[in-house]
Amino acid sequence: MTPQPGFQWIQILYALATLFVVLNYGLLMTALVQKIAARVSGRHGIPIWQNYVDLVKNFALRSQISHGVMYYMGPIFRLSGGIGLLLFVPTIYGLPWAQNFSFAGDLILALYFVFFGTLGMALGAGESGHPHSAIGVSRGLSQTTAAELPLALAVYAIAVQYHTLNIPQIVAAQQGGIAHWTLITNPLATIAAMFAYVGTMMRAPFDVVLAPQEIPIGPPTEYHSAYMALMQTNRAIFPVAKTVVYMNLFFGGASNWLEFALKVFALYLIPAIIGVVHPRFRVEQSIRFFLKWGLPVGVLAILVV
Amino acid sequence: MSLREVLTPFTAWKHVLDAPVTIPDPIGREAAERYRGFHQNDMETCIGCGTCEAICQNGAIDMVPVEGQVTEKGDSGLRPMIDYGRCCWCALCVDVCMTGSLTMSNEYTWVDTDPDAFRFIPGLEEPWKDKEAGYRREGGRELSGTKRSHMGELAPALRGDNFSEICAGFTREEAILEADRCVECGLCVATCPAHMSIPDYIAAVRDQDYDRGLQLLYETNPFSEVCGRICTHKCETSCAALHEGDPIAIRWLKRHIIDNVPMERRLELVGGAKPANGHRVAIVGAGPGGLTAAYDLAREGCAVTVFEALAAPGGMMRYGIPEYRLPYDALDRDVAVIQAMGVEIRCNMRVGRDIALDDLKRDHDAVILAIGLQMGRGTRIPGSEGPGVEKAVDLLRRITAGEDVPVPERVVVIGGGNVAFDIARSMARLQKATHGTVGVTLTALEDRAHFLADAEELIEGAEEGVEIIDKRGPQEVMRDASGAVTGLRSWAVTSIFDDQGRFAPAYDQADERVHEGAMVIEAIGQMADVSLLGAELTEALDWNRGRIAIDAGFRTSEPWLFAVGDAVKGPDVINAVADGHRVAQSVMERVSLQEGIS
Amino acid sequence: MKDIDERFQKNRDRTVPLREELRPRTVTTPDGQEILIEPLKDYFCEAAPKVHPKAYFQIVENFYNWARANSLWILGFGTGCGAIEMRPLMTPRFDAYRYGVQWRPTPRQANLLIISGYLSVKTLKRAIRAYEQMQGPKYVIGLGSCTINGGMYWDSYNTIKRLDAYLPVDLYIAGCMPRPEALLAGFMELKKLIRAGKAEGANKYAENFATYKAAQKSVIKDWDMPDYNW
Amino acid sequence: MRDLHANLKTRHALGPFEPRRANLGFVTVPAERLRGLLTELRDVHGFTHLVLLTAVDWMEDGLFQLTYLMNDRAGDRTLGVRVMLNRDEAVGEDMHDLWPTAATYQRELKEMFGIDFPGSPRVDEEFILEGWTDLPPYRRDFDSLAYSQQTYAERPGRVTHDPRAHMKSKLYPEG
Amino acid sequence: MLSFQPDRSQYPQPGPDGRLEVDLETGKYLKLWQGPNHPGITGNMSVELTVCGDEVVEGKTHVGYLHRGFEKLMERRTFIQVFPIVCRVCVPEPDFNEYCYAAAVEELAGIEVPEMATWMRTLILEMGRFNSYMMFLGGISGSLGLGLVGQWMTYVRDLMLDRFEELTGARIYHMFILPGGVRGHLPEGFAARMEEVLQTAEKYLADVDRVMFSNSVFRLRTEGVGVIDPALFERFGVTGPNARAGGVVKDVRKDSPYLVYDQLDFIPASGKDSDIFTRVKVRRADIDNSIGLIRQILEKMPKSGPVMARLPNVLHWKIPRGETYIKGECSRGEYGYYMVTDGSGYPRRINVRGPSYTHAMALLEHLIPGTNISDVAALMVSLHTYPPEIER
Repeated sequence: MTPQPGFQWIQILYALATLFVVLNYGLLMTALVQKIAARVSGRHGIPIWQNYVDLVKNFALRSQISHGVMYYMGPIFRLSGGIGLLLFVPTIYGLPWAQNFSFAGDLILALYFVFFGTLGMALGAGESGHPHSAIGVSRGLSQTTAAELPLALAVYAIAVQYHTLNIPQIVAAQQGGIAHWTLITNPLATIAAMFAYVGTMMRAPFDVVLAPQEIPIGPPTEYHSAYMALMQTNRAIFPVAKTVVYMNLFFGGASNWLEFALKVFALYLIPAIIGVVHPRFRVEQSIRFFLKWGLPVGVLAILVV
Repeated sequence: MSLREVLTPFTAWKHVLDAPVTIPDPIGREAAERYRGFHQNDMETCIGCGTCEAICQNGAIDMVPVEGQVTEKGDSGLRPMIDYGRCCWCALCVDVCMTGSLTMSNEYTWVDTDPDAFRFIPGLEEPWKDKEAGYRREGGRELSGTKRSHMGELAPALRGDNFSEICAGFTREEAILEADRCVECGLCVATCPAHMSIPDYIAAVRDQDYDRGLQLLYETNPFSEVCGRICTHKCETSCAALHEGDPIAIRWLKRHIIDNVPMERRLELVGGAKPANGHRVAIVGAGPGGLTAAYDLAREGCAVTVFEALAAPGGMMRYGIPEYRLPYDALDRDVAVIQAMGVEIRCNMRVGRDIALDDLKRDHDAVILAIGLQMGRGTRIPGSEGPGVEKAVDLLRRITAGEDVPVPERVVVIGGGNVAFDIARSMARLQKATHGTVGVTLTALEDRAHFLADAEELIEGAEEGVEIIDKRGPQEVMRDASGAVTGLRSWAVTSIFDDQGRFAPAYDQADERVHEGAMVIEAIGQMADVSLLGAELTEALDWNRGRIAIDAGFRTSEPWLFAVGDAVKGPDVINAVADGHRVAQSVMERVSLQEGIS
Repeated sequence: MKDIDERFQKNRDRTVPLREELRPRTVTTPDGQEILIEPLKDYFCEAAPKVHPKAYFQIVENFYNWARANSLWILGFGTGCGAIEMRPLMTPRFDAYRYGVQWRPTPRQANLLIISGYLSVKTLKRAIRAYEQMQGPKYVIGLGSCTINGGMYWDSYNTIKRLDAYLPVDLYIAGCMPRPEALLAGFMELKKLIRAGKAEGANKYAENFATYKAAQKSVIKDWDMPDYNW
Repeated sequence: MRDLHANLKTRHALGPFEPRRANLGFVTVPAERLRGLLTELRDVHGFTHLVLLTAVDWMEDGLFQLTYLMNDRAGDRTLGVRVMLNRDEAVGEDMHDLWPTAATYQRELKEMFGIDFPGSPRVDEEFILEGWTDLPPYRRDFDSLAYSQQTYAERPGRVTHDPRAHMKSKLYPEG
Repeated sequence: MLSFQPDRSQYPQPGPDGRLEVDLETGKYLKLWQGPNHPGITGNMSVELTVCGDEVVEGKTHVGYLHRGFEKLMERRTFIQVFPIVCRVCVPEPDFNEYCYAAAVEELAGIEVPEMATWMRTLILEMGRFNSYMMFLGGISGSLGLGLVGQWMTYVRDLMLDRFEELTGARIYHMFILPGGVRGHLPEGFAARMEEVLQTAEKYLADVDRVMFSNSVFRLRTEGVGVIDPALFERFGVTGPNARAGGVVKDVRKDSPYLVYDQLDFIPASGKDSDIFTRVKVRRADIDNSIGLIRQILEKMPKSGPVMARLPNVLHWKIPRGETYIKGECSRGEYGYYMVTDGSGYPRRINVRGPSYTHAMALLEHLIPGTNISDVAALMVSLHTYPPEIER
């Protein structure tokens, strides 16, 4: 177990550096996964740097309209959810400057941030007044809640397993080879957590929240220009941050940037692999799915521990 | 939900390793061979008939004048301009194009910020102008008929020994079929000397509205019976349908209209003349030019008297054209309509013999000379003076008049024009009737392709047994000791015109032939008999190369005297009719001017 | 083609009655103020957009333009037949994504409105609304003959003839309908225009708003539409 | 088909039978007999499928022709039942209780021809057009091109030339 | 298991005029518009939904966004001029319009079409049907979020479009079937290249079977959803694959053979359950039919012969007074042209009977109430509707 460093001002710079790395990694990786998915259809897909261009473009748009304060706050909440999540989990195990503020947070805080962005978004999108946003929000909240249930149970299971909620300690406990990973030591909890992971990555079959064919495109329907750019930034950071949490909890964390990149990519690819070949569930079908398959596995994981 | 079912969808991921099927550089990818892309137009072949415009259901085509394209007979000088703000690339314009000039390339990329840029004239400078690939219609022109409708004709065996009319004229069904082929472009109108409303009266045939058709005919031509049979139909040479098929049988359609309106109905439709205006006009010669002028002037209310030297009116139409081409009763019907307008025709009144020109001048406000070309020209080759050598016009006149003409068993005709064929085929008929055999040889300077006569004359002449020998230059009429004609000696022609384009035939003297025959008929042209003018007037008038000089209004240098017809202009009936209208107009101008003065 | 009946005169007298909630009315606000609202003017069609200046530094504007050019987000609104040729663009054969062209389901996020052919009056109303919902700089491409001069529906009583009277059009692509390849060529041309700073349709629309509105109103009689129907 | 016609003729006061093909024919029925005929065709003779309902404007005769095209799939027979309505006050009989789809046709006919069908659901609602203020457009006295020219801006600058007139102006302007 | 079935008795009931009394002020209901600008809608139309939670209580189809007044425009055009515009009535399967129009004109004008042309027409129609089904598979999978199938199917359709282009000279609007015949012969080597496309298609379709039809999520979404009671078929004018999916084997190609269908060998696909899944499945089976038919046609058709009958001069073509109805089986059901002529050079009236007219209006409005919002798009797509043929 590594000694816990206390807070130093330099860590803010370090955290910003991590953020920068993660942002770029996120932008490139999501593009790469899109390209891979496009390959299955038989095409090339977007250029790898497309996300950057889109980001600049959206910031460069000249006009924007607002639907009120909460509407304006929506993307900010969303982004702070993503950044918050990232900042309170260690990105690289053992790399001092990539520990962020993990000393200060624990798993509960991380879970809070996962929800924080969603809730903020929900409020903002609700304010936009677009019925599609409203439906998307209600779908999103109910589906995320159902999807997070197995995760909560899994977290409970590993908390019981490792006797801590401190993420660095959980990561530390998994060091020393693949056999120490939660994946091996507690496969049921991992499976339960993966239900939640796949279920919240907004990919088929669990993307009814955004389903363009039904409610184009759900909560962000009314967002545009810089709001959109903020959300795009979040879309690069948040999945990576979330994946980092899962990686830390179940897949032994990462001890260097290469391992980080590979593990996050591999984890991120899982929902993509499933998503490409599946249509989406209706919202009540996905809830039922989580309750029917995810929940028992989570319960079982706790029982096993 | 079996495990199998859960897993099978993932098999799709095997495609992740396949190479993408994306076209690497799709922009400007070559379209299919027959792709209907942007239009091309062969400017030289296009005749500007506007059929593409007519069929375009999008109103996408405008016919516009194009620099470098000249308006001439058979080519309006207009070219299609296509609005790609309208076009739907259905290619009906290509399918219907009369000449096949309009086609489509397989180019399809045209991006522009200016919406007005999408109008263009294909064939000028578009980048795909010469592209080979693209839509071409399969087969020929199929959307409007290419084959001329059938018309009944007397078979050669049935017509060879008599002067019955050869052509039966269209039946209704045939006429409708033929009229249906017309695309109403109107290119023919400019070519017709009288500018008859050809597309309109063809439309009348199609609609079976013969009354309207007849009125249209009489607007521009009182000789529809005649022109419907023997018109030189220059219109058909500029017919748009000519380019990928037979031209519309405009002449026969005209005849079809007149055939289908009975005489009394004609008078009713044409209507009466205007009230008399007190002017008196004398016309010398009852040929097509004179009678047309007479018709117009009579309708305007003038008192018109026509003085005809021969026994019946019609001039060359009666005495020049054989009956098998133009039956006399047909001509009579046309003349009857003219007479019904109040025109007085005094036959057997030769001016200068039976009445003096001065008398006419005295009694009338104006005098029109329409004396035609009554005298045949001679070849002036050795032996052409004397018995046994005849002028074609004289012979034809005598045949019409019912006089006896000598019919030897073998006859040689010199000349390749319609008159030569008329006499050759007339003589052939007489020979057949008299001797049971035909022995007519026709020699001409021109080669077959350039005969001045109509193409069907050659065909029908040959069918009737006339031996047609082209490229022969007459050298001498051979006579035996008694002075009787035995034949014609001729040399082969190597060229007819010299370098400057002047008439100067050159011969290959080695290629000499003798055409046997007891009579030689010269049919190489006619000239006017102007003796009626008298010395004083001949002196006073201006002349132009042996013809009375006239201006555009057919006025001679003497204000009271006008001249029209073959004598001053020629060369055929329809031109005479057109000129007849014009001279009538000039006369009207003059008499109304006089009215103003008095 | 049948000739026009010269006697025909369009009925200009009748007007379409406005839906109740679109009529001007006074409402009393909670704090007791009385205000006059005219829904049609206030939030349907007469709220004039602003003219937005370019970035102050040319180099920044150029950079922005580069980004705008390489990230064309198209509104997935198939207004007419031409929409059928957009689908191949999104799919393997032509794959427009590799050129930075993507489709967005909502006008708020789209920059490029493709009018894929003829516009019936009913769709014109929605197209205008979609266009006005888009954020500038925004671009309009007219596909095919119909947007240029009416195309094959030039004599139809229900389609407009020239799009540029009602919306600022940046580019036209000829064809009926244009092939995907021509569309791609059009996108490339539009990119050039954007990079050159010549695609300022949004500002043009704002500057000439009154003219455009007058033209739109001369055609569209009934401005009634639900808040979120495009 | 002829047997059928003979069978129905007197009871429904049918007009003469007009065959088009072996399995397609048309017949005219007085407006007041329509419902009885259609019901019998549907329920007794197997013409269960209403293929289409549309109108033809015989403006010259002052009539609207309604055509009910009925199909008997088993027998592969199609019968077009024609009803003539007075064009000035055209009112057709609502048939949507026999075929719910008829309501759509009737709505269209009301909008496009101005033929009313009292009792048909939503018959007065706008169907295809929006904010239409002129004559019902499918009527013959509505001129589409004239309306279009009077309503929509057209791109100016197009000029065309008639070849015949152009040649006259170039070659023989005087006559 | 949890029940998501709401209490239907709370929903408003339609009044006698078919109108639903919905009080939006209560906040209980929400108006939701699908379309016209909406990725879940096929083409440019819209469905106005009144929803209560996720459940739709009322659906109204709104059309007219694509209305060009075809039936009016046709009355203004001569018989040949109508030919280019008819195909525009239905974008994804335009050839059917060309065939129906041409056949109607030929029948009224008494024109005999050369045999070769009838074979070519059948070929074109089957190719069009194939393409239309490709669009359908793409649409239905897209509406359920399975974009992959749409990508593949559009690719295969593109390959077929290449064959269309090569044969007819255009990609979408072929304008190939002209009154009197067709515009050209098969290009050299066409059959071989067609075979290549068919084989590629079969390969992709095998993948589609795996990804779509054996996909549990797809089955969950579609089985038992959007069931049309076969008893309603006649009343709602349901034809084609929609009817066949309910066990009523209606197929004009068999019932009333036209062109050369009586010389071809095929069995129309059918099903029993009449739900979305069966409708998709039936169409999937019909694709195999089409592929087989294309092969048969290419094999059996004459190798040469005229393709156009002799037409009168089309610039003033008049057709005697008469009326007729020509129908055929397009990919969506019975497609027909009702044509009346009055002896002039213009049609008196042409009425286009597209299957979508009944499917997307009365039938869809009947089916929508009670479904989930998520299913509306799939339901509509599964009926295979194309708005242009509703409003024309």
